[in-house]
Amino acid sequence: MTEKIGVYVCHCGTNIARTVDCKSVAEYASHLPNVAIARDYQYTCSDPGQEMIRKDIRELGLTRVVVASCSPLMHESTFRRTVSSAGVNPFLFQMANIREQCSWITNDRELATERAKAIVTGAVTRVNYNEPLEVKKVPVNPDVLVVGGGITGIEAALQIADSGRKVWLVEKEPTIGGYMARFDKTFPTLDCAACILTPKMVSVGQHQNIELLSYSDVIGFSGYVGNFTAKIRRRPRYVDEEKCNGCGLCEEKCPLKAPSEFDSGLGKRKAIYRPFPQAVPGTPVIDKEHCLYFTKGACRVCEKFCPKGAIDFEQKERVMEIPVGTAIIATGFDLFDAGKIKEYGYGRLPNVITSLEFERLTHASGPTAGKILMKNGKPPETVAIIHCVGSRDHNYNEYCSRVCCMYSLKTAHLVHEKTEAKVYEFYIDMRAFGKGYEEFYKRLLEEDVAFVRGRVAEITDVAQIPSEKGKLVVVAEDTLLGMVRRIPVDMVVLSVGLQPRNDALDVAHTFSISRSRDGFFLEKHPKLAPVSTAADGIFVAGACQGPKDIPDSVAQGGAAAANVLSLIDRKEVELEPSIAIIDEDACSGCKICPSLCPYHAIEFDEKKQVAVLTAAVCKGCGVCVAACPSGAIEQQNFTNRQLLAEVEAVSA
Amino acid sequence: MQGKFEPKIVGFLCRWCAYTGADLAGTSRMKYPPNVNPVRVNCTGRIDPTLVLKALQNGADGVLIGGCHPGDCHYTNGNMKTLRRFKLLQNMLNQFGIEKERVRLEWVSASEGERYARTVESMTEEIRKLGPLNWKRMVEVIA
Amino acid sequence: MTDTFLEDIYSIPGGEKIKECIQCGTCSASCPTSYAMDYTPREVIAALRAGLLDRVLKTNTIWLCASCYYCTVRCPSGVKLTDVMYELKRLAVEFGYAEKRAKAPVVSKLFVDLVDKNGRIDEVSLVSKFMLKTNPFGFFGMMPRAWKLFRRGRMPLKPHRIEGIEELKKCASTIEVTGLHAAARKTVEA
Amino acid sequence: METQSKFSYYPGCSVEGMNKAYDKSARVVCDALKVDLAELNDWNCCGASAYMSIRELRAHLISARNLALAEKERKDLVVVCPACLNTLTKTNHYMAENPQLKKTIGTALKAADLQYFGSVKVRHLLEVIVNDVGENEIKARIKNSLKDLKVAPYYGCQLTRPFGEVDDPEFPTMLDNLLTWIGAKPVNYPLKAKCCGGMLMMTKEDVGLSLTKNLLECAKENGAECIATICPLCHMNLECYQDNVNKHFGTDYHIPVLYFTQLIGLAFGFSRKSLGIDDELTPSKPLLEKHLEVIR
Repeated sequence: MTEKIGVYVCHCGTNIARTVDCKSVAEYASHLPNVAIARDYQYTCSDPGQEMIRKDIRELGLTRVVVASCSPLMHESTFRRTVSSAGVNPFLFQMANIREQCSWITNDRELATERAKAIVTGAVTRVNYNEPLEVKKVPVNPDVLVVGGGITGIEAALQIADSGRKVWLVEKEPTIGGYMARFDKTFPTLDCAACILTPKMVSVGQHQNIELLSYSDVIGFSGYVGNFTAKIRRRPRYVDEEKCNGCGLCEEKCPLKAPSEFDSGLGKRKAIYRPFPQAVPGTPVIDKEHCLYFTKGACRVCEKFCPKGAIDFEQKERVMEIPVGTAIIATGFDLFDAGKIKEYGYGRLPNVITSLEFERLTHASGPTAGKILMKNGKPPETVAIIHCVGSRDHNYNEYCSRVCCMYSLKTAHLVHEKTEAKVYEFYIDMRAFGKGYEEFYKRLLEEDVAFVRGRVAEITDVAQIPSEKGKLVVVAEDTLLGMVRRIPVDMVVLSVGLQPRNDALDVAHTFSISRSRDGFFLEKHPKLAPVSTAADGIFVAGACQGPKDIPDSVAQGGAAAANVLSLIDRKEVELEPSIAIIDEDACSGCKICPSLCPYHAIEFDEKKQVAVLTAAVCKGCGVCVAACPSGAIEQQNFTNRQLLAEVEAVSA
Repeated sequence: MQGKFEPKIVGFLCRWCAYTGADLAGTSRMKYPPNVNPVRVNCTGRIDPTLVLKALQNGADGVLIGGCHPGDCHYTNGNMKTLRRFKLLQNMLNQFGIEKERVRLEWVSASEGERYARTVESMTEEIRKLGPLNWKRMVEVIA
Repeated sequence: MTDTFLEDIYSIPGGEKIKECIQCGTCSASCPTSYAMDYTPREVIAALRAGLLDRVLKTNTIWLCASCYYCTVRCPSGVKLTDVMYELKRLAVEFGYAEKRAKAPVVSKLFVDLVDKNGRIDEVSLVSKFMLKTNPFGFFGMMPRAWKLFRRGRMPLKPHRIEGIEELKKCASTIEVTGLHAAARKTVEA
Repeated sequence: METQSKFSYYPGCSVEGMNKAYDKSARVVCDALKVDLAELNDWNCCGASAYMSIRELRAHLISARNLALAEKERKDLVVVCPACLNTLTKTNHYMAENPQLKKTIGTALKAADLQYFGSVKVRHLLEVIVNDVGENEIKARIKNSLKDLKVAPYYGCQLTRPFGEVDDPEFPTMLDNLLTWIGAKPVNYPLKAKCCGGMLMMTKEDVGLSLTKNLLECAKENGAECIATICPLCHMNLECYQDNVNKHFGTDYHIPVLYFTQLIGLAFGFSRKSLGIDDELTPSKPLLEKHLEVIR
């Protein structure tokens, strides 16, 4: 029976019509073999547009449909639903992309139209050979993996757990809380970070639906949407989480002090320690690098004093495999290494510190109990705050880190509040884009911080005039005056930017998701799918996708949770049926394909002497198809006939 | 008259990287010669050399294979398998006397719209210089 | 003509980068001599982009650039400002904008003449010519140091001429006028 | 020990003229270190910043001639003057990056039957001595310890800027290391890579003097007994203009300034004469007598 194909050329308003003569493309298509009807239409994806297609299917008895419009990544699913709602198998539909890769790339109307015709011909020819396919439905494992226990991961985990679903929350560090736990106050409201964060941390720790795996890393992730398996390495704490009651006696008794990572090295902690008092879990961890027992073979004081006998020097690394249906990646960010900008003297000039070090200084439970002090223990009389350190700079990170302007204002406020110091703030552009942010900027103006519009060129301890002696001289052009100023100060706070974590590449590989040019994880669509990724069932949230402040990170954590929950509540997901099929009769048993399959979906059946494929495991890459010397393997919806037809048509 | 010649290029693009990258180029309104007819596949690993030959035989002046950067393949290493096949393919085309510039394998990530645009641009120019591919003549020479 | 000048700046290697200048002032504050300039380097770029050519070409700014390249290595937008300054110097000289009393253009011209003549520079003729041109009295003022140097054999009096000088001239003649900034030259001559 | 790799040597105009001592000491030291420097035949002026300020293409052309000559020799080009380093390297880079430039210069060079393919690497002698010769070879030749002579290591601008290929553009360390190898004590010298004013000393003396003064002041403040230089122009400004600085600012600096090659030479036990020492206007004799075991 001959096919009746309907072709619909979309104007997409003027997006396509501006450079492609849609009318003539439709006219041209109408003469292609088996084409029963070809129309051009303003917005084919609109309701009337879709209705038009259904109507044609009903009235003209179309058997196959081609829509020439945007990228299949945009609307393929839309139109598949359209045709199937009118009784045509969704895989008898073919999309022709004449927008992203045709109308938008040129101003040459003639060429664009020619190209559009070729692309449509390809789709029409191909659709002739498309076969009706059944979409395989698989159940969704309702358990969720959340990677990263910063504020984003915490928010996501709690949202999901509260809905009654099980969450595995994996955190690298000994405690959750991330950067936010180390901050003092938060802009623009100035509420104390700990006060709003720690309650959330506690409920994570106590939540019956959250399995918290701290001091652990995800080292493998396999499977497909709804049915993944996460491989997790649990590093030894040398303290039994079950037995430990977090009394802290061990910490008290431990004789050895080491610099505290949590305090950015400004303070000390013991060799057995909790990063900070409200850590979750409250179980301490032994730092093997410093612990006397591990380094010198003697001590075990903690063991002696532990009332619960929770210390276990024999503890070994464990690897566990966890089946989950979905995953949220919230691995956060790294701070820019200020030492890279030599002319700022970080690491060379004692009182040049980073904004995070400042947070610890000003934090009530920090190394100075909240006092802002210089290395000599005296409070500064003048403080300079420097924006855009490592950001908006082609030598380092080209992007704007988005949070620095606001946290710099916060820094200024805290200095103003806690000291008598005169505060200078050096900025390139003041970016106060959020709710209440501009107001916060106004407030700081009123607190008469001296704002200097200019990027700091260098910070030097070489005095040119007596008043500069013994000071840090900040050199910048006051671009509003057109004058270079040398401002002597006691302390400089570098507002360092945010950048992708150093292990972002590994994480991307583990979960097979992409990264954008700046190295942050790539979302499916910057506007319409900000927390989805190209990999179904895997979501990204927070600063691992790009610099974000706390409100935005929390919002994304929630958004990712919502995405996950809607997936779970669908109970089952449809799998692209574009998997491989082996024709056992044609298989020559050459054993090439089993070795090629990256998922071990193909095994060799010694009895039958043929290759056998496990459909559920196949992901449809097609490697085996291309490799099979006897053409015994086909890929559904990408059969040789279909592809050859398309290729012949477009290259003719 | 060479100026008039518009090369016809078939582009086999993997849906995860190159195809998405190509979409991005369009979305960001980058301008480049509209000489590529994209053919979407899940993975470059699916690309059977016969598909490339078919394209050339049917009148394409060049073939662009676009996949994920090494290590970024959504199917772990399909792109690497393509790389190996590609080498063989090139030798074979070489024996047909087909210039190697006509068939290219390029890694383009989903965020490299610019890279895709520039690739197509340079490839189109190169092939424009080479002129149309006369497959029949080539093959007759062999026969 | 403004546009031609801008096009001209863009035409030097990396020159188009000044389009990306974010006016942050890093160049000015990195510049060891900006304190003595009429306009800071950043202002020169602003003026350039605003098409205020007189301002740009008449300033002492361009002649105070000592080519220390701090601006170039620190610029967050990758502007090769030192090179831009060279281009501005050339334009200023070429089109007679250069401030009459400015000494830098004079010494540069003498330098070029000497190189074109001998293929090498001998500091003695360069310095003495320069002093006589710019400030004859100063010339005697510096005699003491000159004498000391001479006594220490640090004042060779006969300039060295390279053998290949004629060939070098031949080469040079091929690019007498075909400069990257030929365009600008034409507009002015027209 | 076997000979280090051979180089074409490009002295540059200023060491031919007022700064012979630099050239002299460089040759002596390289000879001792078996660094084979063969002077590039009939080299011409690199053009420096002055030529670049008048004619761009010709400036590149005259640099390119030197590169072309060196390419004939199939050797890398070693310079002692960072300004030459900068100018020649710039032409090298820009010709590689910019086809139009390469073409224009290429056609021009043809007029002298020259051509340049871009294979030559231009290197400063300091970098060659530190990287190619290295610590052990140098320490092995010390005959005359500098007895912790406190030296301000002064790099100036153009060794590391703009290209930053051999050392950090803001805080280079190469010379510091070299000085410790020969028994001297490099003092903390935060202005080590700042500008001395260069040609401005001629064209805008007040600016030149104040920049040079900053350098002298900083050296003194940090307890330097002398300054080590790697650039003839910096050397000129710091050394010959020290009086003028004193006159102009009412200061009283008497800080000897020595080329790094002269310091190496002294440590190797060569005579002051053979290193061109005692030609300077700010005498170093008293200091050296105080410091050196043997003073010849």
